[in-house]
Amino acid sequence: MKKVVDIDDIKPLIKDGMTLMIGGFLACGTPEKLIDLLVDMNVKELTIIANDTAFPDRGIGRLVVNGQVKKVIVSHIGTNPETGRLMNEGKMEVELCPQGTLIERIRAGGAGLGGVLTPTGVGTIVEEGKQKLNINGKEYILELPLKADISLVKGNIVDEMGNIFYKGTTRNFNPIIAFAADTVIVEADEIVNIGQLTPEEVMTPGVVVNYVIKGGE
Amino acid sequence: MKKVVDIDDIKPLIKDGMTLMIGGFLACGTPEKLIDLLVDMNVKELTIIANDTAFPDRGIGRLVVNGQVKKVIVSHIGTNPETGRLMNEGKMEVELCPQGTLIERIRAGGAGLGGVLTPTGVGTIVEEGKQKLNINGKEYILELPLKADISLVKGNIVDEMGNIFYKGTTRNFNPIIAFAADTVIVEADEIVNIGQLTPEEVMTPGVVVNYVIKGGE
Amino acid sequence: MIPNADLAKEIIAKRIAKELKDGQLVNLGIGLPTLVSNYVPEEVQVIFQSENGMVGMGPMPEVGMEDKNITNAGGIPVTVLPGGAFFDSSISFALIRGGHVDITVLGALEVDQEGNLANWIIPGKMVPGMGGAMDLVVGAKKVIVAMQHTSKGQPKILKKCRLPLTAKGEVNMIVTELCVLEVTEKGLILKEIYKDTTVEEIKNLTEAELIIPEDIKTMNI
Amino acid sequence: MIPNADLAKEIIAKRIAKELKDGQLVNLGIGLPTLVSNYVPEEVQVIFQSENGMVGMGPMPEVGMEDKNITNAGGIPVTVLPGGAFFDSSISFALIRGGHVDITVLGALEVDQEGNLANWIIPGKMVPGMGGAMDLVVGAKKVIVAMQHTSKGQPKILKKCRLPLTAKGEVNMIVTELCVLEVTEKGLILKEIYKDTTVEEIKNLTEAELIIPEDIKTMNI
Repeated sequence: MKKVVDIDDIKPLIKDGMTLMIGGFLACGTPEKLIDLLVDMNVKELTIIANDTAFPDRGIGRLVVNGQVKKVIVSHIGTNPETGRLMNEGKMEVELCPQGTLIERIRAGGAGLGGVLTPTGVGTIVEEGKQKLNINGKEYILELPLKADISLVKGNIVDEMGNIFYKGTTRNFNPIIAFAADTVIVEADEIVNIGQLTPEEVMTPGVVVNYVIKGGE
Repeated sequence: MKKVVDIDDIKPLIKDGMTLMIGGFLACGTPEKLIDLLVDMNVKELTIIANDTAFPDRGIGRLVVNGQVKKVIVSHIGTNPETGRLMNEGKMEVELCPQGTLIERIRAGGAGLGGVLTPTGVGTIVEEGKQKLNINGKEYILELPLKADISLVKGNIVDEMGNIFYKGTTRNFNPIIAFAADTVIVEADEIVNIGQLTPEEVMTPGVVVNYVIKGGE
Repeated sequence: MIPNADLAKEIIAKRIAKELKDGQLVNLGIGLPTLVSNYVPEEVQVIFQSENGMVGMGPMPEVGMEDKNITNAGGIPVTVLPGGAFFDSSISFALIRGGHVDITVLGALEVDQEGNLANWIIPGKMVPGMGGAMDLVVGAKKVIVAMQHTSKGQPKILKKCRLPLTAKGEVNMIVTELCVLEVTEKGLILKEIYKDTTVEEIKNLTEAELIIPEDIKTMNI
Repeated sequence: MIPNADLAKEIIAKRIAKELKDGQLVNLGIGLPTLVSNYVPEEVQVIFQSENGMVGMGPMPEVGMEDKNITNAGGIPVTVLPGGAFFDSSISFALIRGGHVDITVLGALEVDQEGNLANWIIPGKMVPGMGGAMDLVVGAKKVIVAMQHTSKGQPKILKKCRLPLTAKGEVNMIVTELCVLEVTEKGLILKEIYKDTTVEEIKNLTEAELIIPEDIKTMNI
């Protein structure tokens, strides 16, 4: 159960057509070295679940620009014109989901829930094709869980058991996607020995993490 | 917006018939000084939402023994024989809820969700009277949100803005109930100046906390 | 007389700043709403939330002092004030959807007399996505729309939004460079007007029906 | 010959300990299941979860070394091992319900040949509540029931549970002092029997139908 591996050991895990969740908010808290790996491998037909498609030259945006993405499920694409262009040309599918709903759907996937009822999107096109329920006189949309084959997480300090500490606003989607995939890979700014993170400092318990790789400086 | 107050300032907030959420798991992480206050005030007809009814001489159990409770919504009453006795005599209502469902219902209340779908309890008496939904061939129970008038939270280190750090397993229900009540009162082992908790150490943001009182030693 | 764009933004931001009360938790959208933070009175301590995962957001750092691990919802480096806190997106939106944010200030493409808001898509033209806006508008206790009164001379305050909605009936207040409107069950009430305009001018630049009370105030900026 | 209670518990705990694989996340119920931790082979590193909010639970502290802030799901002071982590109840049950716990070991009042389990209530007599048991049984990848084969001589392994259920069809394995049963779609398969018992004796003490394969093993403890 040695979790710290070389980035090359990750290669066999990633295949064309997979569904990946990737951490980060406009590339803050995105594992750029794992993105490098995906670009180098040139895996295709990916479905990406993440907050946004970042920028053409940063984060998830690079996968979009490189034509590796079949579909994205995100809350925002405005900072990456390439996403809009590919969408308009019918070359990439874009499912837009309100940010709070998206994170709840991922959380539901990781927590074994069958769905959640949210008031967000009621009366908008977001409710199209979805079941609505009236609870105590108020309308809610039933939003269904999301899961992935692999989650790519960025952590600042990660111990050898995979326990993760996030700095600042890099946390965002990372702790939630770490529960929602069959395989969880963490890119660490810094890898420390077991015991160097106190049990209270841990924000994602290592028990959900499969592999840890060392990120860039 | 001075949040640190004397415990006597709390008295006017608490009234007969209120619904209270109280933190703790078998009295670990329960605000005992606030329980003292409730016992002293002898407020009656309370509805208590919590993990359990603890022990006759500790935590929430003391309110049960003192006859102040009309109803509890909990996952477990086995450690407090008085709860069972009052229930059997028809003197107190007990709504038992699976622990994972209970915490999700409280979370839903605090997060503005209309409910969650859980597989827990399907095929048992827990599903009685509840709506069931079939999602992708699997059955789920629709569980509805819970909210309270007041949440009584126990924190280990709390700053003057109400930001909370919990040690060990005292965290349990505390961060979740802190989102789910109109008024949130925190009993702190230790009160520190603003800035002494780093933004990453904060486990419950003070923006949801209304009052902080100093707990026992 | 319609103030130019820069003055318009200043008027709007200054007026909205006066809505903020001591101790409130406030979320400001990207762009014009962000300017509101420049005009908060010193004696009013508000806490700014950023939906990517922070309360206690401070001003932008000085050049060279940026921390790439601390950004706002626009991806721009910011600072965190003492007493601030970081959290993940599920907690951030528990705060937002759960009614813990007192005020959200957002821009708009269109807003209407039923309190409907459209600000996330122009089909076929511009599809940035809704980001956190739909949750903010549904969840915040008070929703303030901050926008210029017209777009290329065309009204943006309509009888009924024509663009796809961000949320239905959730807007509480509209602040433009010309006036302050309160959204009520009866419709839009003209509460205040800018000193250099008239009720007539506002009516001409507004498609929505306006309720004109007798005691209209001059916008206090 | 039925082993006495102490020996029975030891047999059950020892046998279940052999089911644990290196790296697994394991939740042990209060009482008999807790004993399993005493018999985990040294070369097998498992991580114990406690549903009140911890992974990496260690043994009980020495007398005088208790920390009242670190307790297990029975409210008893325990320790946390290096590499452990604390979290709130919503995350604890996200782990449990979300399928992140590999094995849960629980006691039972009754279990039946359809994999149904009853362990939380005897109406009118004993109503402790389900605590986290319903979530654990539904969520864990593998559910092992640890219990003595009979209660006061009466079978506890039934054709159909009579007490209110904890969960429907979720049990994978039943370990008693007499045998190991695997729950399959076809019914209960008798996989192993204790050295001092016979298939006949087990049949006599079991209400459920048993599938008796040719290659029954002796329980390896």
